[in-house]
Amino acid sequence: MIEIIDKKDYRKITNEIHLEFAAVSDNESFARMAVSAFITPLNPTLEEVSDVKTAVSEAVTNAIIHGYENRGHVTDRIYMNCELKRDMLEVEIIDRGVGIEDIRRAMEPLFTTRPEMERSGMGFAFMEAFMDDLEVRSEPGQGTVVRMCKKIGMGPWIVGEE
Amino acid sequence: MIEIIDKKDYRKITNEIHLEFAAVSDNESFARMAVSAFITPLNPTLEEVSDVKTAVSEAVTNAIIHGYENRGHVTDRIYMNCELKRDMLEVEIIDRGVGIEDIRRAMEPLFTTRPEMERSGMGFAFMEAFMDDLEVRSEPGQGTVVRMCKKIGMGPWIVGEE
Amino acid sequence: MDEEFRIVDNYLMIRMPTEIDHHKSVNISARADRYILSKKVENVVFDFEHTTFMDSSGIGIIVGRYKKISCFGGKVYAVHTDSRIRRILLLAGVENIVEIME
Amino acid sequence: MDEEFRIVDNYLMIRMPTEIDHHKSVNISARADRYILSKKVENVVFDFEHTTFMDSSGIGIIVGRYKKISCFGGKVYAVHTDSRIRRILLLAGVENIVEIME
Ligand SMILES: Nc1ncnc2c1ncn2[C@@H]1O[C@H](COP(=O)(O)OP(=O)(O)O)[C@@H](O)[C@H]1O
Ligand SMILES: Nc1ncnc2c1ncn2[C@@H]1O[C@H](COP(=O)(O)OP(=O)(O)O)[C@@H](O)[C@H]1O
Repeated sequence: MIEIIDKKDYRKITNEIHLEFAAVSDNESFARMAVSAFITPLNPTLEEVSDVKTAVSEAVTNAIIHGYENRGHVTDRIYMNCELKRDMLEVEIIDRGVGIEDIRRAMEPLFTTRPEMERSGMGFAFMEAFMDDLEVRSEPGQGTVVRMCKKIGMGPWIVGEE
Repeated sequence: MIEIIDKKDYRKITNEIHLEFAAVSDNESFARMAVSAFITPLNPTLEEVSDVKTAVSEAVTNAIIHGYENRGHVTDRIYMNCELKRDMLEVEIIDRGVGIEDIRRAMEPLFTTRPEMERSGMGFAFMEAFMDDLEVRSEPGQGTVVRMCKKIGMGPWIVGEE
Repeated sequence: MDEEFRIVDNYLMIRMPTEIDHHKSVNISARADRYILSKKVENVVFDFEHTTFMDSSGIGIIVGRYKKISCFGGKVYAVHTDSRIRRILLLAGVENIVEIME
Repeated sequence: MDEEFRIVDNYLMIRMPTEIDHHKSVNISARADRYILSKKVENVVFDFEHTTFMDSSGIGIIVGRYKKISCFGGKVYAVHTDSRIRRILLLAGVENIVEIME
């Protein structure tokens, strides 16, 4: 942890939070509220807040039900790191769960290993659609890191498409 | 960190989050939102939510302006640990700032070392008034730990006094 | 008790919650299925009037109910959808199985 | 621009924000003092109609303004206070220096 932090260029970072929370489904809404509170000072549009909340919800849900196999142990941990470089939000969601064998296949729309849990296979597709950038790293047996970026506060210059 | 966590009795803990955030004043409202999102599943009364938000706001503000002397560095960190044992909330707010010389004096109502910043000296008094229990540990030069507890979700059984 | 679930003719009307995520979806699907199995329900109407947040778990609820009733000729509707909900339904490509209404 | 600050006769009316904490208080105090110094303001009215959260930083704003105007015989008022705001004002013991109104 310390090493990673020390390598960062803190002249560019305007705010940063690290969250660690239990992999229980109550915390899906907690994570959404936290990220939305974090970007509030940037004066985001409602659309931007929804986009970020949706993407975070997908990644945290995946960590809970896929990474930690939906077992609901309080000792299973999810880490969420949020960082602002001016108006650029970066969110990282990390679990130490089962990991992903074939990342490319996992990211295909409609692909899911949990059809019996009514997963739609659209989680990664939504993260891609709602954020500017998505990066997934994983190691079977080690866990998964999802990194997403989005420019916030485009405000009145961009008119939302219907 | 690991040692402390391993000593806990996780049969009693129903949820737990750890937050680490920059000691900048934008994060005062972030910390309030986070703790309020954390207790939401307990179905707290509006009064209880306000009480907890106020107490957390006081402790986090103190860490920012007293602990880290209001310098606003992103690398100065505040740690907030929230834990639920059924309906019992425990919140810890920790800084690695200047610490407190005389804790008893600091906790007296109206005592403040920052009158020029218009501090009222009521921070600790409010934490005591709004939470069930308050504990302050500090070491000059090392930092400060504020630990607060409150039972949540008394719901309809307790009628709020005016 | 179940005021979020109402039966009108052979339609099951489900008032969806403010926030629809995985945590909430488990409960909604289980309750809906109890109605679908026990009562004479042919069609399901999801009412999004009060919904301000939905992630892909909502898609799972809709597709799951569709699978349960479509083999008997039943239909699935999504009503009171705002632009956000519609965007999510379209992104997931479910417009062929759900009738989407504003 | 300064629609939160209005002058009526020699009263400065301040519409307090939704959430009053240390982050917000610095700005409110500074702006209020500009009016107190430059305009002919004798009294200050804090309007809490839109306020849903206040911590002890709010006490600092009120006491600070009181100190600036009381020596010239000015008074401080708190209006549209809900039970929560009143509880905080009473806890801080400022009822002798502020006239508190619902
Ligand atoms: N954090 C994770 N840990 C392990 N496997 C994951 C994780 N996230 C996603 N996966 C795998 O990728 C698949 C596709 O994920 P996603 O697109 O979010 O769809 P869904 O969650 O609906 O299955 C999942 O079914 C699962 O097999
Ligand atoms: N986290 C902290 N680090 C260092 N000093 C602190 C901290 N919290 C409180 N103090 C000291 O205790 C005093 C009283 O605190 P408090 O009752 O909250 O009133 P106020 O914040 O209005 O000064 C402060 O003025 C400060 O000197």
